[in-house]
Amino acid sequence: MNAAHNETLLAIIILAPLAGAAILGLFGKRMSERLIGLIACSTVAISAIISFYVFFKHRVELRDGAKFFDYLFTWIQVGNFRADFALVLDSLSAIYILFVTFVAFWIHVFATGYMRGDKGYWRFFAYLNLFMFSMLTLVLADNFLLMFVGWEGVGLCSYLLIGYYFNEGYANDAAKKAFVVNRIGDFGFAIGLMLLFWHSGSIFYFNDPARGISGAFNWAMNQAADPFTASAIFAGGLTTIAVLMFVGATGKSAQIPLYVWLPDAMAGPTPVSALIHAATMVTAGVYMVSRASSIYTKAPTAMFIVAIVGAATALFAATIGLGQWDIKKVLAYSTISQLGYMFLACGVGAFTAGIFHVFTHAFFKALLFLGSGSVILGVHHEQDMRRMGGLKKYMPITFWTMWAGWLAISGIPIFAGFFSKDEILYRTFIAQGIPDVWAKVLWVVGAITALMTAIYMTRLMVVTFLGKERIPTAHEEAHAHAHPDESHQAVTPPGVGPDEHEHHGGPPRESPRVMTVPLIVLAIGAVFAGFLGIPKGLSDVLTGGKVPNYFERFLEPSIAHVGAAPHAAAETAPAATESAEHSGAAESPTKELLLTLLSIAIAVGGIGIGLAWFKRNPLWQPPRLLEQKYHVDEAYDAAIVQPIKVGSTNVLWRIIDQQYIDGFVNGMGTFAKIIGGLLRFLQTGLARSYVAIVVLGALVLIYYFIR
Amino acid sequence: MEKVLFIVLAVLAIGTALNVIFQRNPLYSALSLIGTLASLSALYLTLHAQFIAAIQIVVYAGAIMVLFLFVIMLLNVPKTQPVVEKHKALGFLAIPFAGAMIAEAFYVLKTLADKKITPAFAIDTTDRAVGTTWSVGYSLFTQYLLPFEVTSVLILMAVVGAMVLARREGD
Amino acid sequence: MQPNDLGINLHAVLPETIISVVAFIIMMVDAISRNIERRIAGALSLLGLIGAGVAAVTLWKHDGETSYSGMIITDHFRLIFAFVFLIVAFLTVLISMRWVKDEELPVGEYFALLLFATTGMLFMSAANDLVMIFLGLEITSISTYVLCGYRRRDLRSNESAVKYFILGSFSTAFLLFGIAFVYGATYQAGATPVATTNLQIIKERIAAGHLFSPEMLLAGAAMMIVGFGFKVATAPFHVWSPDVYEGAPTPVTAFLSTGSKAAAFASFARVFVLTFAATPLIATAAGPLANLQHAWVNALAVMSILTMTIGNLVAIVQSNIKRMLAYSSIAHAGYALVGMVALDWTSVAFYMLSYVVINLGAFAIIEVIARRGDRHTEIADYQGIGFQSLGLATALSLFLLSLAGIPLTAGFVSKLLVFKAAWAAGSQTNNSLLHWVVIVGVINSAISWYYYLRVVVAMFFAEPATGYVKPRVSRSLVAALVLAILGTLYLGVLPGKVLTTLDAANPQNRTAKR
Amino acid sequence: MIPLWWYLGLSSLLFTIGAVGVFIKRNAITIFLCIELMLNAVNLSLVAMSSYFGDIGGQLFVFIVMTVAAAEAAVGLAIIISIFRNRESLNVDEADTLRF
Amino acid sequence: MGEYIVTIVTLLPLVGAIYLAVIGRGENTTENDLKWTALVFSLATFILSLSLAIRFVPGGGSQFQTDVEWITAFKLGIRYHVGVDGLSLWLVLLTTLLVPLALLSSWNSIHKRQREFLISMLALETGMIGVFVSMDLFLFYLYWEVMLVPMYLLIGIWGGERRIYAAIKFVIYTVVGSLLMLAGIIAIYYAHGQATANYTFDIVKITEDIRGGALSLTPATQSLMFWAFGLAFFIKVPLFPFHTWLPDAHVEAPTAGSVLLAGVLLKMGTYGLMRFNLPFFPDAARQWAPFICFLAVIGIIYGALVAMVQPDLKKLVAYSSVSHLGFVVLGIFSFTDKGMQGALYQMLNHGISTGALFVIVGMIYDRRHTRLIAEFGGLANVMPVYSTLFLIVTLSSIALPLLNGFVGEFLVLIGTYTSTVLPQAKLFASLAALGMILSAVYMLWMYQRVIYGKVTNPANLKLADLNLREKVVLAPMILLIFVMGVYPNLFLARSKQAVQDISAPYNPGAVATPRAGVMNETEEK
Repeated sequence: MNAAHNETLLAIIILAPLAGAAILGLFGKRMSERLIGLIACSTVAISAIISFYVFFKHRVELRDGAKFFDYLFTWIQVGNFRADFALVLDSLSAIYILFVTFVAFWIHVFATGYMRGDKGYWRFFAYLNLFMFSMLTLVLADNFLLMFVGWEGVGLCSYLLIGYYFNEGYANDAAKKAFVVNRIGDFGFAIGLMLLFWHSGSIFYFNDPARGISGAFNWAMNQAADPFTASAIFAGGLTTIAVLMFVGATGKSAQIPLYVWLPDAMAGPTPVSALIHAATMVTAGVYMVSRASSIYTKAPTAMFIVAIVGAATALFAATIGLGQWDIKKVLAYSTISQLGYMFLACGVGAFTAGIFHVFTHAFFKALLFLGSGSVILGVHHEQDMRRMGGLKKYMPITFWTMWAGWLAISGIPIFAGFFSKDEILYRTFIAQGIPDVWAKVLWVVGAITALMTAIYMTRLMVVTFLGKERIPTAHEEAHAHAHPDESHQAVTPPGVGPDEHEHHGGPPRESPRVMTVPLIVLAIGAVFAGFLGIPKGLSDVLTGGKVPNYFERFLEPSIAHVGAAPHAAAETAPAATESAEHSGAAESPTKELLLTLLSIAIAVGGIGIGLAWFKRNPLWQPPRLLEQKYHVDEAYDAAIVQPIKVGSTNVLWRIIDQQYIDGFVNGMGTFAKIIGGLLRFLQTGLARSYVAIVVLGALVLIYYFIR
Repeated sequence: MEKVLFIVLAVLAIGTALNVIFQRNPLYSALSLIGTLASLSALYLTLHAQFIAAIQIVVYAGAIMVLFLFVIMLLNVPKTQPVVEKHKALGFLAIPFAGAMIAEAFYVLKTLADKKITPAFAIDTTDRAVGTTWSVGYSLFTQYLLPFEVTSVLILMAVVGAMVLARREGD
Repeated sequence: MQPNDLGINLHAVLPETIISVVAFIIMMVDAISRNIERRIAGALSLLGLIGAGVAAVTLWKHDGETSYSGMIITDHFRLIFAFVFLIVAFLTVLISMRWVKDEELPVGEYFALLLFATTGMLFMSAANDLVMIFLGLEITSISTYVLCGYRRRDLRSNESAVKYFILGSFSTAFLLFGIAFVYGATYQAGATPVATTNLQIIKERIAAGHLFSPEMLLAGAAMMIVGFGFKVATAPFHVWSPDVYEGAPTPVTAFLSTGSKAAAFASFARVFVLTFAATPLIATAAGPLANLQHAWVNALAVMSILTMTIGNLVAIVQSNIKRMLAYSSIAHAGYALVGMVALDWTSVAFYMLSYVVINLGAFAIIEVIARRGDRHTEIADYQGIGFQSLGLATALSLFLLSLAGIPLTAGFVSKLLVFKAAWAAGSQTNNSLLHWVVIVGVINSAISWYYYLRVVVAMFFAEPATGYVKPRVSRSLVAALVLAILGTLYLGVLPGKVLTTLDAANPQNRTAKR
Repeated sequence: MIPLWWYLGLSSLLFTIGAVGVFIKRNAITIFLCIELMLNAVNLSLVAMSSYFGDIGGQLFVFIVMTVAAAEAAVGLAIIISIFRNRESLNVDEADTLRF
Repeated sequence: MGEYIVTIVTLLPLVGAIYLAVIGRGENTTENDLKWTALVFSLATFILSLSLAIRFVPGGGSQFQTDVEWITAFKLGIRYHVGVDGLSLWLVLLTTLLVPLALLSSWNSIHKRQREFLISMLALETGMIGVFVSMDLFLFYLYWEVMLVPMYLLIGIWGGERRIYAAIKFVIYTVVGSLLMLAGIIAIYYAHGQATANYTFDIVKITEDIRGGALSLTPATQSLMFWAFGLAFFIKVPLFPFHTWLPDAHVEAPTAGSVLLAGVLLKMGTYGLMRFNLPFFPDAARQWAPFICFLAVIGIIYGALVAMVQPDLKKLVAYSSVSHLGFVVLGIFSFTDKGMQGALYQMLNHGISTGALFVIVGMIYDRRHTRLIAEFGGLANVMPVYSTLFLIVTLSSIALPLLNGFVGEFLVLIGTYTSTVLPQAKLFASLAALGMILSAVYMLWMYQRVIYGKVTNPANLKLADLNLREKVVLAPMILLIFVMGVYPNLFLARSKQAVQDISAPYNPGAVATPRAGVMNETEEK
């Protein structure tokens, strides 16, 4: 069990996309679109194939907690600080690379169609491949610093891809916002990392005797759990580490209060939204928390915070999602909301459930985004749902695949989302380590969110695909599209923009095969992925426990559990104390079943409400507050951005720097000049006055001598 | 007796000296200074410094001061020349400065008051005593030979200098 | 007293004799000939100076000999400074050769006076008796009074002369009174001599505590400081120097600000560092010497602070380059005083040596650019000339930066030496005032960069002023410049040899060894 | 016997008068006269001490001082003549073009 | 005695300068000849200096030493002692690399006094290298001061509108500091001489004697000397609040001057801190560290905030230097090997990244003769290659992992964070980490305003993309940005020993107290 092995293939998983990025970045400009697409997809395909190969090759060992290292070189070594460029494959990272590469591959394929004709085709795929490299590095890293490399790397790619349409001011703003907000999170992450290093003397996850490395998790496992008090947050121990790292997660995974970048990030091309801002990157926070589960489980306060923030975000984003008209914004808030779910799961100790939701979410949310992309392309780059409607007949494949995603996210049984969401709600309900009443409150929040999810997703489907066509004529559209800020921009170069190709022409139509095939594949995933992790209770009831929760079973060795005794895990990292979770007192199949039924009811109810409501009244005006996203952006701007800007300009620069410091410096010069100017008047030019000065000097001097 | 003589001469010297600075006309100042020099010469005699007393009269009063008078007459500053009364403030410094200087001098000198010293001329009254022409002359050509010779350079230089500055243009 | 006891030794005064004789010859030649003398006078002066230099070299091995009844001492102190003066005179002659012709001034007298002044300076450093110091000082002063007023038709020159004369004579009176007091203070009944102006005997008397009146000694020393302080231009006795330097003809200013200052420092050091102070550093016991040393060291330290500060601060606001350099030379007197208060003869000597070389170089260029009648001496006149007269501008920049104390030039090494000496002395004698002197000194150096660079700014950075015509540079001036540049760099890069010589010559070490 | 310090005191008084005279008088020649007065004051000190101590040095010094005074007078008066020729004035206060 | 390679590397540019001053005064010599001559000399210097890096033995102390008597008269004990150790090796290389690049970068942008410009550049190079290789205080001071002159000329003659003000400000600021340092040098020289009876300016010897206890100064004395030295370095760094000369100097200096100013000159300050302040005055350094770190942290945040709102590109980069150098100072005064290695690394990073930034700004300045951000916008449309390279440099500057900036910044932070000597180390590190956020803000905002968006200014429409020369200038920098980010051990291994020597006295027994598990101290490959 959990012996350290080597697996040199891991490097190829990350290096293949890197190579693709390098080739495309350096030479892509002169390549044909076909070649570019081929290179981009094939490198990801290589990663995917190897991921699958490695996974199946080692699945047994992995399930038993084995780890496979791939040491490339020592990156930084100073004194007792060491960071390797080394990869590790354990069950957690194995699952991650599987769905990441898989989903990513299909999104790449989709994108080859979606981006067709774009001037920056090569650039786009270079970024996308670079993103794959970063994401896989993040997942496969065997230490926190390398994870941070991937962490920042995906942030960079996100930045580049959000700002892909660099002629558009809003895209650039969104890109910068994304990067900066992520940096705020990284700030917390970095400090947490340093604190961890300060305590454990290592930033590696696991022991690796071959390299003489001791892991931080091994250290954490041996620590006593922090008490469940607010003061633990500031005590500088494990709880502090966990909270700080969670700050990083809130940035990357768009949680309150740092979620604001994600909706804006929809400025990027839709495949990007699908890949980065739905399926993979944004779940990095969840990955990190799960990865550090051995720390979190020792820090109940931090767990509690994670759960609260997760739940709050889930509800909060869901409400906003209800009020959006932009199809991608709806999905964006939906993503935030679902991420909140995942954190809720982590927060209540159900890491596997969280990861499971990541897994299923990757499929259905990628599907939904790609579907929306297909729609947007179909209606010629229109994202406002008010100008859609009745698209079902024009884009049947898109509709039906999205239909699968819709049901999945709403939590209709059989569909993937059902299993994961249900599991989370159940785990929340029976959560330990936090006050029971809080567990119930969280559950209620989760349930309400589930209801709202079903409602707004139904709204999306209804408004977009059903009902009357509201697609404006070309004339109207042109009018509606005339951005006020564009009118005065006299100089418009032959630029690159989203509106360049296939603009404003003809009725909506179905997307080409290269785009619909990925939709279908992902739809299949959205439907069936959930069967990998049928909750135990459900399984017990339906199949008599014959179908095990593959997912949980597989992930188990990589996840630590609340209350695991330090000594139990003394030898290894997150030990597979299988019994811990299941031996919980509150757990009973009946209750689980009951809750499952309840959640089904919620899902069905939500869909019902949505259908009833929006079929009749698709253009229902949502509350202004929701439409305006609670004015959070404005509040941030007024409370943070503007004060800093104004303060820096008017106080720091103009007053402190120029007036005080420079004023002092120049003042010294002026002072010297003034003194010099005064002293020169001793020199009256009058010989007699000089005599007087000499006499005075002599008198003083003589006095000093004879006194 | 000696003290009376000293006091008389001292008062004379101080009086004429003050007159030097109180006179507006440089001519009278110069004449007044001659009086001071003469008083000093007499004082030198009381100190048995006959040679110095003599050249005080001959060289100083006789030659140097005459040169002064000569120049004063030569330049013949018109009396009517308006006196520019700038910087009068300096005049007011005179009293405090003079007071301070005198105070300092007497602070130093009063330490000598209790030092009883018998003048050498009261003991040694030979014609080779200090102050006689012999003694001065002897020293001048023995111990003070070099300074004496160097004064020739000084004088030569002064002659050249005075000539350069004072001669008329075009010479 | 028998003649052979008198220590008559013509060899000992050979340099002085040569120079004064040459001066005399020049005047004779001047009187006799009307045409050729113009070139000959300069050449003769140079020859005489070289001859004096050779004579001084021949004296080198007679270290420590006194002659003329103790009036003259032939130690290395004297000779080192003699070389400094000879260098000053040599360079001054070189830079004046063309100038004096262009200005249509009496040539023979000019060089004669220059040489007489040099004679006086030589006597000042050679003097072992206050009489000789006084005499040397007067010879130097009176001849420089004349030189200041040499351009007779120029009001500024007149004014310069009259101011210098009044203040110079006035301060000489103080010096004289000081000498009288010191003379009186050394009275020791029954001793031979009874009272003295001989420095060595004075020192012995003070050290032994056999004093008629310590108060008189102190007062006398104070008044002597007034006199010397005037000559070296230390605050508050510096007041004359800006006016005089500005008004005097430029080569004379050069001579004044270097030669006469160095000579005054020679005597100053001879009297105070070697006579009024214990060797090596301080008399530990209380006593007249300790009191005196304590008093003058502290007084000079304060004066040095004042001097540096006033010099540098006022230099900042000057617009006339000569006047600016006048203040700069005041400041440099302050730095040299730092070496004095550290009782470090070597550093003072080195300071003077490098200072005269640099300053003469700077003034040489100023003279060229000033043209006839010193008309272009405003800094504004230097606008943009940098690239038109690249050589002159670069050389001037070098000299100015060296004055500011940039490494690799003499200015830096000399500053380093004086500061180092003062720091060491401060530590050894537990006198934190000396540390403050160093700190003020370095701050002042920083200030000085500002005004030195102003000239560089004007020359290189500003737009050229119209109407600048490249001046013609005579060969003798080029020679002077080359010598000055070489000297500046040599003393800055390889000061080792000179320093070794100076250190070996240091009379303090000598007495300490004995 | 007259104490030595009487002489010295007188000398100091004269010196002071001379010194004060230098900076209150405006006429160049008078200033010069005051300087001569100062030199004479010093001479008195030297002679007095020389005579009292029985050391000829002081008087020799006076001899030298007189020579110097003579030389100074020659040059000084020449300077004064020289400036007078240009300015037609002996007032030193007017010679203040060089200042600050 | 020993080798002369260091001397040759130091003086070769000077030889070039003299050669340039002498040759080809005739009309046959074109400006191109002069430029090529200068370039060849600087490249030769670079190639020679590469041999230093290649032959450098990582574990050793000062290497390639030349130690001959210079001015020993008067017991001065001044020696010509040069050598290269882990501290100076990379800084020397940085210098020799940046000079040819700077020359190339201003190939066509100097329109007057080409010859003098080249002479100044080469002379400056000698000065800069000299500062780093000097192992004698006197020699160090000498180079330190002399180097001012060419820089002064560079700003003053070839600078912008307010060049005179900037040049004088630069010099006076520096000189105030350096003269105080001179006082410090004299003081330590004297103190050392008194304590050991060996009057010497030799840095190595003094360092050894202090470390060995032969010379121990009282804390009060140390404090005074610490500040005497420190002020010079803090001004040069520049540490807040001594920084105001920097924006002016940067803005007014020509591109090549800015590159060297930011790339090398600022490093002299931090180098001096590591070379002198820490080894010489351990007690004072410990005592003042919190205060200095406080200033450093203020500088990090303050510099970033002020940089954010600058309308002028060069000013922005200048203030960003204040911020970046704050990290370096913080790292140094963390007293940990990590912090110092990070600081050293950050020096190199800053030299390359900021040097590249100035080159980049210079490129559009050459085209548009303005540096105002508002004048630009949408350059990505017309200058794609430029935009890409600019992006890489920007990212390097905001410390993106796998680019050079990250390694240095992170090491500084973790070094500071884990410092056991510095009080409130965690607080300092945490505050400093804010700089990470802010740097992203101002750099990306600037990048966005210049590069992204539509071309709003017609003047920008016909801008040509980079030509071959410009690409050649940026290529080595970009390459280094990657290499240093991916494989820092190449550099760290060589500076390790030097840094340990400095940090060890502050952390007695630090190696022996690993907190968990086994620390791996094996030599990296």
